[in-house]
Amino acid sequence: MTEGRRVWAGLQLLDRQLIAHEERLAGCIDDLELIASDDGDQLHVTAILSGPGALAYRLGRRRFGRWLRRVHACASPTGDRDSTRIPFNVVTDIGSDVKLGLDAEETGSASAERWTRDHVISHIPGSGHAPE
Amino acid sequence: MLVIVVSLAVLAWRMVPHPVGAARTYGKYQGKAVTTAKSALSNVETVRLAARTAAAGNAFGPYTTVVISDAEEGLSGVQGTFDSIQPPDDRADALAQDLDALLSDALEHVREARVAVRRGVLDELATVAEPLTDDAGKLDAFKEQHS
Amino acid sequence: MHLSDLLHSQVLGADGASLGSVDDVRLVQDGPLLLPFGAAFRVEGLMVGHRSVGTRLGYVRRGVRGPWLLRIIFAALERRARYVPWDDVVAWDGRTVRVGKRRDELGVVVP
Amino acid sequence: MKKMLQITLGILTAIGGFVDIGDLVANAAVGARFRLGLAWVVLVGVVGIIVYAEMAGRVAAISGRPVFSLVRERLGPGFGLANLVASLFINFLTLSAEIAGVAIALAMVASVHYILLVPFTAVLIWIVVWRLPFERMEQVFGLGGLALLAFMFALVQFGPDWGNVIHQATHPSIAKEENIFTYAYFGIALFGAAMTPYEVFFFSSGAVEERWTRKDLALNRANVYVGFPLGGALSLSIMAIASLVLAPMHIGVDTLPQVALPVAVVSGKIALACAILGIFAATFGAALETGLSAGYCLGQYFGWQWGKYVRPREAARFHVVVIVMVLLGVLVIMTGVDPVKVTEYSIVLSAAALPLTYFPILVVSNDPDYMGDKTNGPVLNFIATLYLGLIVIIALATIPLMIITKAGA
Repeated sequence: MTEGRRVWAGLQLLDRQLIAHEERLAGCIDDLELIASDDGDQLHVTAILSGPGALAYRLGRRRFGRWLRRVHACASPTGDRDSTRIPFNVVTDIGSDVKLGLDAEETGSASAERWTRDHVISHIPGSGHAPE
Repeated sequence: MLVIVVSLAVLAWRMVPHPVGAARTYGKYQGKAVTTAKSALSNVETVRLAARTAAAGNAFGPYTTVVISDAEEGLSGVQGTFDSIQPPDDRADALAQDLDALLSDALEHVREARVAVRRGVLDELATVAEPLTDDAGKLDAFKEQHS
Repeated sequence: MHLSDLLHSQVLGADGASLGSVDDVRLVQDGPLLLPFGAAFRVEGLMVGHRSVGTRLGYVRRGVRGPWLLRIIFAALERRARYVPWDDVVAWDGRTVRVGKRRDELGVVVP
Repeated sequence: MKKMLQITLGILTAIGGFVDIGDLVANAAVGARFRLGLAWVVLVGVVGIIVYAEMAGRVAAISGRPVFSLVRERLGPGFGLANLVASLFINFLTLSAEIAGVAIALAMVASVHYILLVPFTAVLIWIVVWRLPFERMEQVFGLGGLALLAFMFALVQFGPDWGNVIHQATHPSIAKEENIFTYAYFGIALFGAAMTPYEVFFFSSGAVEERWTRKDLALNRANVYVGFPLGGALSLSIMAIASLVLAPMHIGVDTLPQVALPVAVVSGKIALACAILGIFAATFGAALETGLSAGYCLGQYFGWQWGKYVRPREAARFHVVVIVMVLLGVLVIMTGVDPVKVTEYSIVLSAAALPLTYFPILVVSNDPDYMGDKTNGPVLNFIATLYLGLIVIIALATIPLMIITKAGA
């Protein structure tokens, strides 16, 4: 990764599509985690936050966001209110989308996807057949 | 967002069938009568055209049936809506009777055409639908006279 | 801390006057190593203005080319914003960013 | 050679896929009511969809980003979400209308009331979404839609005085019993029918499904520059034949079967059968497109795995969304709402919602970050800006007009 390169977080990172192994779409960058350096006067981006929890937190300042957060809190099948934290070091490329060096299973909105798959889709015949 | 809320409201309002608001003056009532005659005419003419086409062997039964029964539904709907409007005065009353007579005749003849096409006797359809020519003429005259 | 906390924070100048809110955050990749990714992104500065659709388009920051009319309008909006180098930030409590300079001492946003 | 074949196929698909229940109803109704007084609007709409779809297709091919990812990236999650809700709602109306259209098309040959056919229709739609590969799906129904050429055939066979037709179309005038508001309202309906957002969601998502790259830009141009205008010509012939056969008899188009009546009158059984087949294919294809578009929009906003290029179990939420949407559509139609009304609302609101998705695409297609050297040229940008102005004005005018004209009543 090119050292010293500059990006505008809002413009080039936030809301971008995450791509996991095998070109799987794996949620969006809903927020970024900032950690202060030891001396406390610098902020570093240490992780990508992805998933309904993070999106709800970000929209939380608006009425709708609070609503979304409540919905997510009760609707969240696995009961996890919090979003997935993806350590920044697994990022392999930043372009019009952001590529990650891990499986879609391990990322942001995976839990809801898994739940839908296991409880709904996989019960329908043909769900495992390749379309082509 | 606002657009959606408003349009939702408009939509809900328009999609549920509701009687046309009462007409307070003769003029208003006459206006509604003309609109009614217009859409009635449209349905009658549809049936005539469909009947002629089917009789000429240019359309098959199922299609003709659908077109004609749609028109029948439309026509009775139009009549129902018109009857639901209170005539404001005696003149309007007379007007209502004239138009209602026309509508009832038309509906009767459309029904006959529908029965014929359901029986599948497409070649007779032209003769069965013949009276509709007269109905169409009258509706058209009514429309012209009152607008 | 979340980036979105910073993004929505109010910004006060040295004279206590409001400069608006944080519209975007500029990152530079020169932080501690996060292998295999590389150096971490560090907050280098803030784009401070009055949140508007324009701030999401990047006519100035990313040199979006056209169309002419939109470029005129949104570049103008973007230039109303000020750029605050992180070194000029005195404090950030998660809601308010205090800057050690006044508006007129701050530059405009550059690519 | 293979490339040529692919491009030809693409064009044919675009022609057939261009027309949906909105175009069928709007063009026939307007033709019967205003003759060719609004034909020019179809041209304006077709140019609009060309500009919009070309940009969306190019962005998808170059950056791999479909419409709704861009909506969120450029407008932010808040406004993007409002946008998502609006688009889903309109998309849902369109889907319902298309489902009704398919059922009605079947009813025209089965002589069963269409309501009874709606559930069956929905199952068919779902099976295709579930099983048929994307490209096959697009081709089957696109090519099937070509049967609508029966309308063009009937028009030619009718042999109107073309000079007069051209004159009518080029000298629009408002009939005495109409007023400027209804004229404008139906103008918007026609425009919305030609320039429907879901067509672009589907087009750009389809480009991603088919893994377009910069090598496919030629295909993109062919579809858009050749396919869409021919689709527009098809719409115009539906309008023209209605204006020639129905308008003189004071017949207004209130139902889908009436749309095909002129074809039967002029060209007989076979042509009628083709027209009905065409209506079936066009509405079925559009039902698939709108159903999938719902999944595309949601999936792209939230970043879910979406699309038919993976196994259903690998895009679980996407498929659930499609299923739920189709079921809701069935419910709406089963309540017995007038499908033609639903269609009219869907296209009018489509026109109203256009700026929401058009604007981000216009900006991104100028953004070197996404597009590299394939950003818009100055001419395209000029036209695209004019259209931005136009659709904003339309968006502002729609709701007031809807209320003034009692939705064109």
